[in-house]
Amino acid sequence: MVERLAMPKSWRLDSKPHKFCPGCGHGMVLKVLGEVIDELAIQEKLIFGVDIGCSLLAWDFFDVDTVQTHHGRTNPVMVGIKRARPELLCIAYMGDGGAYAIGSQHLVNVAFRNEKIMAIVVNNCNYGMTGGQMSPTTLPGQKTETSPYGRDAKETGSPTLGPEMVAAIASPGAYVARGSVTNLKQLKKFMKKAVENQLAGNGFSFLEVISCCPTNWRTNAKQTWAFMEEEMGRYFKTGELLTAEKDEGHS
Amino acid sequence: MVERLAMPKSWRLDSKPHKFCPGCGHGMVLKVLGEVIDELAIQEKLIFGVDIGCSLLAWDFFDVDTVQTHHGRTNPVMVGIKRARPELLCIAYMGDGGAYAIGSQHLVNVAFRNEKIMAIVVNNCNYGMTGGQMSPTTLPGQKTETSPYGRDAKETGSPTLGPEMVAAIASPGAYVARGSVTNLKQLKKFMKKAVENQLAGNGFSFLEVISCCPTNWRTNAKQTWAFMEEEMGRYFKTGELLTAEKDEGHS
Amino acid sequence: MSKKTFRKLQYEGTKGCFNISPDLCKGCGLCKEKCPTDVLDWGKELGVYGTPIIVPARLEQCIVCGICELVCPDAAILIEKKEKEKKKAKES
Amino acid sequence: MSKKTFRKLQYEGTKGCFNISPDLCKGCGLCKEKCPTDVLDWGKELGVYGTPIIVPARLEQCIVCGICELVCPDAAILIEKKEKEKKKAKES
Amino acid sequence: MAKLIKIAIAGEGGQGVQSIGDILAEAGNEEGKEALYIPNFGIEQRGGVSLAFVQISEEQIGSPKFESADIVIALSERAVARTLQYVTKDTLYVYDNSLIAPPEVADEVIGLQAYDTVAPEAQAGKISRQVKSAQEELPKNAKRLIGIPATAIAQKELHPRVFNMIILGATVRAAGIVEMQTIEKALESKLGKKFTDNPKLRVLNFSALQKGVELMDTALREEGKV
Amino acid sequence: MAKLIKIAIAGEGGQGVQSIGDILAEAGNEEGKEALYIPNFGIEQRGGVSLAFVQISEEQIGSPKFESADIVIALSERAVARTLQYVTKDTLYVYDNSLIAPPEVADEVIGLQAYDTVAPEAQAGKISRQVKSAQEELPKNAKRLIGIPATAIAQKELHPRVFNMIILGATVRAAGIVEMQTIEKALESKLGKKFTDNPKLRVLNFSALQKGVELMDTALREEGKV
Amino acid sequence: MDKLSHEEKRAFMTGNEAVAWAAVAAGAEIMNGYPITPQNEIMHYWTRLAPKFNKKFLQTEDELSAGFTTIGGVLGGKKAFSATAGPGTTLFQEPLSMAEMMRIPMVLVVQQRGGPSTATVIYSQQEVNLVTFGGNGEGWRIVYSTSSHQELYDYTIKAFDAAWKYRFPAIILGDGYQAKMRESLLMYNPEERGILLVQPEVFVGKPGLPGRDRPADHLRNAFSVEEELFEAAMNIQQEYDKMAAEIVEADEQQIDDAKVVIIAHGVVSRAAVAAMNRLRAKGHKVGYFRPITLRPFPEKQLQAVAEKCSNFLLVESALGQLARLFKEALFNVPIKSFQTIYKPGVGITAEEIVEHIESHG
Amino acid sequence: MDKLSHEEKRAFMTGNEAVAWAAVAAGAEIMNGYPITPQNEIMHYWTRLAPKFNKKFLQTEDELSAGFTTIGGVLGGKKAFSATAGPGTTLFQEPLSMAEMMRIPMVLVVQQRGGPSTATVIYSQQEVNLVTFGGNGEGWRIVYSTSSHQELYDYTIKAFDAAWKYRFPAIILGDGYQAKMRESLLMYNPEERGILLVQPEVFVGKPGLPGRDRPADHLRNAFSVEEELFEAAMNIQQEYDKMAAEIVEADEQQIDDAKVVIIAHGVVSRAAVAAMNRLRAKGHKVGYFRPITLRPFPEKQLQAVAEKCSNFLLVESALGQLARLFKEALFNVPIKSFQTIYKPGVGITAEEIVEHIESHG
Ligand SMILES: Cc1ncc(C[n+]2csc(CCOP(=O)(O)OP(=O)(O)O)c2C)c(N)n1
Ligand SMILES: Cc1ncc(C[n+]2csc(CCOP(=O)(O)OP(=O)(O)O)c2C)c(N)n1
Ligand code: SF4
Ligand code: SF4
Ligand code: SF4
Ligand code: SF4
Ligand code: SF4
Ligand code: SF4
Ligand SMILES: [Mg+2]
Ligand SMILES: [Mg+2]
Repeated sequence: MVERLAMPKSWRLDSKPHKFCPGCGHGMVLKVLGEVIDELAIQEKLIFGVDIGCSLLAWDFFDVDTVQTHHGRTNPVMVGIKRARPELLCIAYMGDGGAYAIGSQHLVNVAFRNEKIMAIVVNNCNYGMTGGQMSPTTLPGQKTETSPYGRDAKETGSPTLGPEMVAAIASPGAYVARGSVTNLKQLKKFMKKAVENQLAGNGFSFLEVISCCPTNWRTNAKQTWAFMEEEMGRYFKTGELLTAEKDEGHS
Repeated sequence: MVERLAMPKSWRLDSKPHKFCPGCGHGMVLKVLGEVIDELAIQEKLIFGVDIGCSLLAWDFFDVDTVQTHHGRTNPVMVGIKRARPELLCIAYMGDGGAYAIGSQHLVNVAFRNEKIMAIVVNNCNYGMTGGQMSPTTLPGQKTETSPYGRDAKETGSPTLGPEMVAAIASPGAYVARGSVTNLKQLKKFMKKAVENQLAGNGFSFLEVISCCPTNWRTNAKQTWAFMEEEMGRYFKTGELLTAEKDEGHS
Repeated sequence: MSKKTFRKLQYEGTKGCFNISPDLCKGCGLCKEKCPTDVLDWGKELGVYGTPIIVPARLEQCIVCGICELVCPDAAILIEKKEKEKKKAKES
Repeated sequence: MSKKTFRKLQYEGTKGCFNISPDLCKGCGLCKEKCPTDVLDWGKELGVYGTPIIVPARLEQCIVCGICELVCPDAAILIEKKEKEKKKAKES
Repeated sequence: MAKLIKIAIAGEGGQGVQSIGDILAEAGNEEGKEALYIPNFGIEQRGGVSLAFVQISEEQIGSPKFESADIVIALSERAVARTLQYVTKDTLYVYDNSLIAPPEVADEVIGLQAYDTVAPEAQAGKISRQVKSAQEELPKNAKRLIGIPATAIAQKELHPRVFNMIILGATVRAAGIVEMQTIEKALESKLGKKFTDNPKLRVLNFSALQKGVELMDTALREEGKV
Repeated sequence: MAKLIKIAIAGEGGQGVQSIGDILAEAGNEEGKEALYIPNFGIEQRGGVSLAFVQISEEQIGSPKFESADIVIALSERAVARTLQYVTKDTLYVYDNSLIAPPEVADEVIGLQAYDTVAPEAQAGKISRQVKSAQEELPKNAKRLIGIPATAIAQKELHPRVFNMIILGATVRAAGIVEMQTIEKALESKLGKKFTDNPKLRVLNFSALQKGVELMDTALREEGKV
Repeated sequence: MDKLSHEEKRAFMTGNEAVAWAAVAAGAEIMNGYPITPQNEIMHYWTRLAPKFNKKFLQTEDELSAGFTTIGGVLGGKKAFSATAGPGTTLFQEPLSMAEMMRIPMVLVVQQRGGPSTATVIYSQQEVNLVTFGGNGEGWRIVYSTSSHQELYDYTIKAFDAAWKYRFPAIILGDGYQAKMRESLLMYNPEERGILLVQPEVFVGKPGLPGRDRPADHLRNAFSVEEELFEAAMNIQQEYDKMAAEIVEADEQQIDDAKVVIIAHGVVSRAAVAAMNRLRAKGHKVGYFRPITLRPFPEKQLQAVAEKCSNFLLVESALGQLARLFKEALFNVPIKSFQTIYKPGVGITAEEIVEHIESHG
Repeated sequence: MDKLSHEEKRAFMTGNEAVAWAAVAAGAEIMNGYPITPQNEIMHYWTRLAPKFNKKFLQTEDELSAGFTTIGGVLGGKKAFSATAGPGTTLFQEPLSMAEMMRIPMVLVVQQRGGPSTATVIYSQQEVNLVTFGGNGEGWRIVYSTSSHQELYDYTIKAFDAAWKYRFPAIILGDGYQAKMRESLLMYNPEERGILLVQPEVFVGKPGLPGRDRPADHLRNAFSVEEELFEAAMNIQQEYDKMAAEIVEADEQQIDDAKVVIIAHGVVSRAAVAAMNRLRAKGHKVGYFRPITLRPFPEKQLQAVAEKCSNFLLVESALGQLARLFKEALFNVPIKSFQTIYKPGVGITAEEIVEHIESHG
């Protein structure tokens, strides 16, 4: 018997195995986040906000104070906490639907206002929680429950490029990047820099993560990796889009 | 006695003099729009949607079918009409608050989906209708009823750059421009191109107009012009940000 | 359908006519500021909001450029160029 | 506070130890696909969802690269490099 | 004096109607009475009639708006039409019998009067009915009709901008519920800074107030009712 | 036969519980009876117990869920614990007395059974209580307890993937409310395409059904109750 | 193909699927919606049916947009609808309030889930307050509460008709159980049954040059002064009341000799009927009453019941939401007894009701 | 300086200004809001007071954000509030429903305007349905309906206290008239009056390492299965009912010998009292009753009135919204007569009430 195996220290054991599906990208993202929490020793001052979407399954994921909010409303709740208690670190964790559809007014205005919080968007190209409907990031031609014949870009538009949008409207001090669970080392680097950006009080930190939803994609492991690397990779380029200009002089 | 004087033919006489304040930029924008309606002969197939904001004062402005909607919701109402009746032309007319604050989820998603409607945002740097509160486009240092000591960019962010944002996320076929009532000839050119873009069915047409609100700015005529030309001009650059790539082969 | 009409005051200058409707002018002054040759000033007559209307106080300076008409948010001004002027304008 | 523990199966190879917890492995197969030397395969034992767990079927090929551990969404795998290996890795 | 006096004041946007109402009520409050002032507001086109409702009472005041006024002050033709509904056989009806005052557009405020365009949602209620002529429309059922040449007097003797101070003075005299001294105090607290900067302003405003009192006095006397 | 028969089926995510319920109800409907099938669903962690409620009746059916079942089918240890609440003294309680079937993860579906992970909000209700051992927990109040070695037989004699067809067969036999023919018809309409592509599949599924009937027959006979 | 087949046919399907078919049968042309459990499959089926029947679908960015694009569709003269639940129903109050004021016949299907807040995605009857009187207004909506797939089908058709005939927004109120369960229903083409579907009309974009051939349509929901609103409101209320008499619906059984009347609505009324039957079989004189329209509420019908028997047992999967409508309807009507079973967010079975009546009389 | 001066002082101001000062007096630390007439001046005054009293303000992108950032402020352990009206109150139902479920003591000021939809920016009592029972839940809120600036001040202070003591969202319900009119009130520092303000508590971000020094706080509003929600809901309802007895408030005058009792709430009750006094002066025996808490509703108090006199005249600037609460409270209580004056969106004067009673008896 063993306690943690490869689990970050900030993971809460009682809620493990976690509630995500087998092979769900959320697990990978949260492992990276857990490691960053451990390495930056921020467990005590972190407030983790989870959206409604599969992210809600993380409501008791960490030994970290966590608030599960409403669909699309995690950004404003975190803004409210951060402004009330600037000494805390606030991370809003949500899906592509919560961030780019129902919560997009909050996302763009958080970016406009350069709120000193961090937002993580787990982009799995669909509405996972509700059973796989089209989302703003669904790829052209991708079949979902509400695009049963494949997404028709003419009728329903092209996939949302979140980081590109945020980068276009963000203020100096903001950090904007896109990582992927297909490159976890890079993802961790971005995640760390994003957290550090908040620690330094520079501005809004935004990180999209290319992730997977094998359940709704109906993919096996091989197809899952392939879809992320090839299909999603074609549309969603990983990398840092904005980094804080001023010196990040934090502890 | 005279009927129209300098009024475009599409202006409805019964509601003139219109309901905007003396010196209000809305009047200039609507004069330009009226001329474009006349010149492109679209009065019969145009549906004009006005937001809640001072734009609502235009609910009976034209001899054009007009729907006054809710604050921020003019884009979706116009999308609904356009999708129901693609042969109609739909213009959503709103303020900076309606477009960039409460209706921003609609704006960005209309852009993502490349809806074949046109949106006009009259940017007067404040919430005119409700008596001059701060808006997303209020300039740094600008005093409003809710930034009585001047907008503090650190606390409340920098002015929203609407066309820049839309251009960053729009799809091919979209038209994006910023005009100003300080350059009415250019504004008319942009307005016409935007309408033509919808006529051609190319994609979303977006036009922001730098405008004035002397009532809430508490400016006299000289100051009004100066604020637009100098203060606003510094932040908001006029010009075309996106034009439809494909040939605009309309009638 | 609409039968509404508005009063019109006409001032004839050398290059054209300056028309203003007191039923429309709200006295904002935007035109006055933009006139390149400082033609405009406040008149005695009151406009629709009970404020003085704009009049071409120095009509002789008017170059019928049409800027005042262009900027008036209430479409209260109409500049009519004289035929000659129009031709000239076209020729140049 | 939490006292929960998980079963661990340990497989000792030449370069290091491969540890897997049947209480955590959900049988997704992501690790299996990513192993660069095709070490992994399905085992007999059942994991937490009643599906076969991953085992290092060809452990001898394992280069303790840690990729399988890295990608496992459930933190079910732990790769322990042997001391020597670690040093070597550092030196290189 | 009645325990409760209800005053409705109406005029054009630029005539300073709200200031009159506000200062009246404030003075009532200053004297320890119950006072309530409420403007009419709505989504409005500029140039609508501006209405102010004031109640001053010895006791708690009921609803902020009322159906019948003890005193109605109408400062423009449209205001006359707009205020007819508040007139009963007990109403003292005061109107400006000189020309309607053109509000001046200028940048520096002399009195409390100014060209006060307000944002649409803060605007006083409009009247949509077409108004013919004030004279025709003057209420026939009022207890007393009193014409005050405030505009004329302001222009001739003082300054157009203190037109509303004349009206205020007249109203105070007619209502008899607050002391002129308290009104002056209220004015002082509103415009104190301006008065210190430009002591002439104080004189101008206070003279206008006084003029209003006198005009009302005369009017009442002429009608042989005081 | 009773006018209304209520069946609760419970098992692990991969055991095809919902398919059993669905086909049962569909067959009931096919025969012109009133039938109602409802899955338990909620925001769920995978691996929760999957529950299906089926009612078949000659008349209109009341509430979609019920408190006491005529037949309970429990296919895993956790399912046993989860279904205790539906057992009364009139309940026929059926459980798998072989090992719990490991659902197989593979890409090609043989029967209706599959490793069917569903999205969280479509997931059957979980059980949060800790379960000890099924044997300990088997209901003591049921009318009859019947163990069927479905898993073992499926693995030994047929194919692990048709485990749920055995269960379906057994249930049909126990409930006696629909004809086996109708079940076969329902299966045919669900899997017709697959059956045409691979006729062996049809044989496999239908054999499993038949096997289930026989197992139940034997079990009932062994208990000397038929 | 843009019409249903002409044959009536018995189908066995989920409630969500039934709604999608019913909308087709009702002549709905457009669905705009945002996913939420437990109504998702309505959208799933609609998107599959859409190309076959020449219908349109738009997945919007949120429920506000779903509501306002649906309004847009209606303004364009199309039968447009949406579907939602829970927090989505909350957000739908904004477009609904505009539809109430502007007399826009939008149709909305609500499959109730647990509340308040996100709560559960499963089931409840906790959205009664919201569908009847949500919004900053006076509840000018039509609300049909259904209890079976057959009714989901029938009342979806009725809702479109009532909406377009009377120009009020109409809501079909189901729940997660009805949404997800499978049972039988008879599907039909209403026109084949002689039901003349009300035809939609265009609000904007009529033929002719506005201002010359016809007045322009200027639609608004904002008023300058109080009196304008007062007039508009009194007018709409009057038309609502007039309509109420024509569309109000209730169901009742075995009232005449009843000693207890069970009150329930929606899916719970099935348990009520079953309980009544079981109790009758045992010799208990039990009756049942059920409002089908929750707005307008069948007041007179209920009052007539109370005259015959006023020992009531009210049963709902909420904390007194139906009870409030019930009490209002029976204002100043003397009642002998009033008992309740309130089970917010969970189902109610016939057994419970039987048990309650047997033990409480 | 972050406290009010210690002296009580008589002030003459608008209702909106009174609310801003009251919030300061109540110890409010944060206001997050979105502009809407007629509550704008609350924000205007607050932004002016904020730097002086070390308070915070955020103008959000919409009312949803105003509500959820306010919730965030509360979770952070601060007394946070917002203010809204009309369509804003509609949107506020989403955050309110979360606050109800998670027991988050957010405070909201609602200055009612005309409805439904955009309607007027002026005045009404048409948001009673929404503030009492809006949201996809069971109305777990506290609603104080005020009738004067003094009450706006007093009940703003009370609302913060009740919210934080009982952990339910609290609403101060005013209207556009109260918002915009100027009248006098006595401002005071509640602590100087011996009122011990309830201190806010931190929900998240307490000291100590979670998982080691203390359990982490895991707050949620979603449940997996029906039974979990049922338990939670019954629990909250129980605590709500317990609280109700402690905070319910009503005002009544001259009931004992009354032949008619006027029922009104909010600003309309002023007209009711004035009418009562005038009628009393003329020898009519008229009384008056007014619920101050609309949620929970003073049922017992009203029933006690009905026992003495049950000829009622109910008066409201809405189409029966108060009446619904009234009827529910008097369920199964026999009433002699019930008359109404409903004036949606317009003010009601004492004269009208007097007239009505004199002509209808
Ligand atoms: C107001 C509201 N509308 C809709 C829903 C239903 N809903 C829950 S999760 C979800 C989508 C989740 O998708 P995403 O945000 O991409 O997260 P994922 O599950 O894919 O990780 C939706 C639509 C809701 N809970 N609330
Ligand atoms: C849901 C909702 N929230 C708030 C308001 C109040 N409101 C009306 S107009 C307006 C702001 C208008 O500003 P903008 O959109 O910039 O238009 P402008 O008046 O400046 O032209 C606001 C906040 C409303 N009507 N509805
Ligand atoms: S549904 Fe998709 S996103 Fe949600 S837990 Fe399962 S795999 Fe992950
Ligand atoms: S308030 Fe400003 S924007 Fe509105 S009408 Fe007046 S000047 Fe124009
Ligand atoms: S036409 Fe040109 S020059 Fe003449 S008055 Fe107008 S602006 Fe001045
Ligand atoms: S711009 Fe027009 S309205 Fe303004 S002063 Fe000139 S003529 Fe009058
Ligand atoms: S450590 Fe590397 S080589 Fe070894 S099993 Fe894991 S992935 Fe394969
Ligand atoms: S990635 Fe983890 S959970 Fe998936 S099969 Fe491998 S060890 Fe098991
Ligand atoms: Mg997603
Ligand atoms: Mg603006």
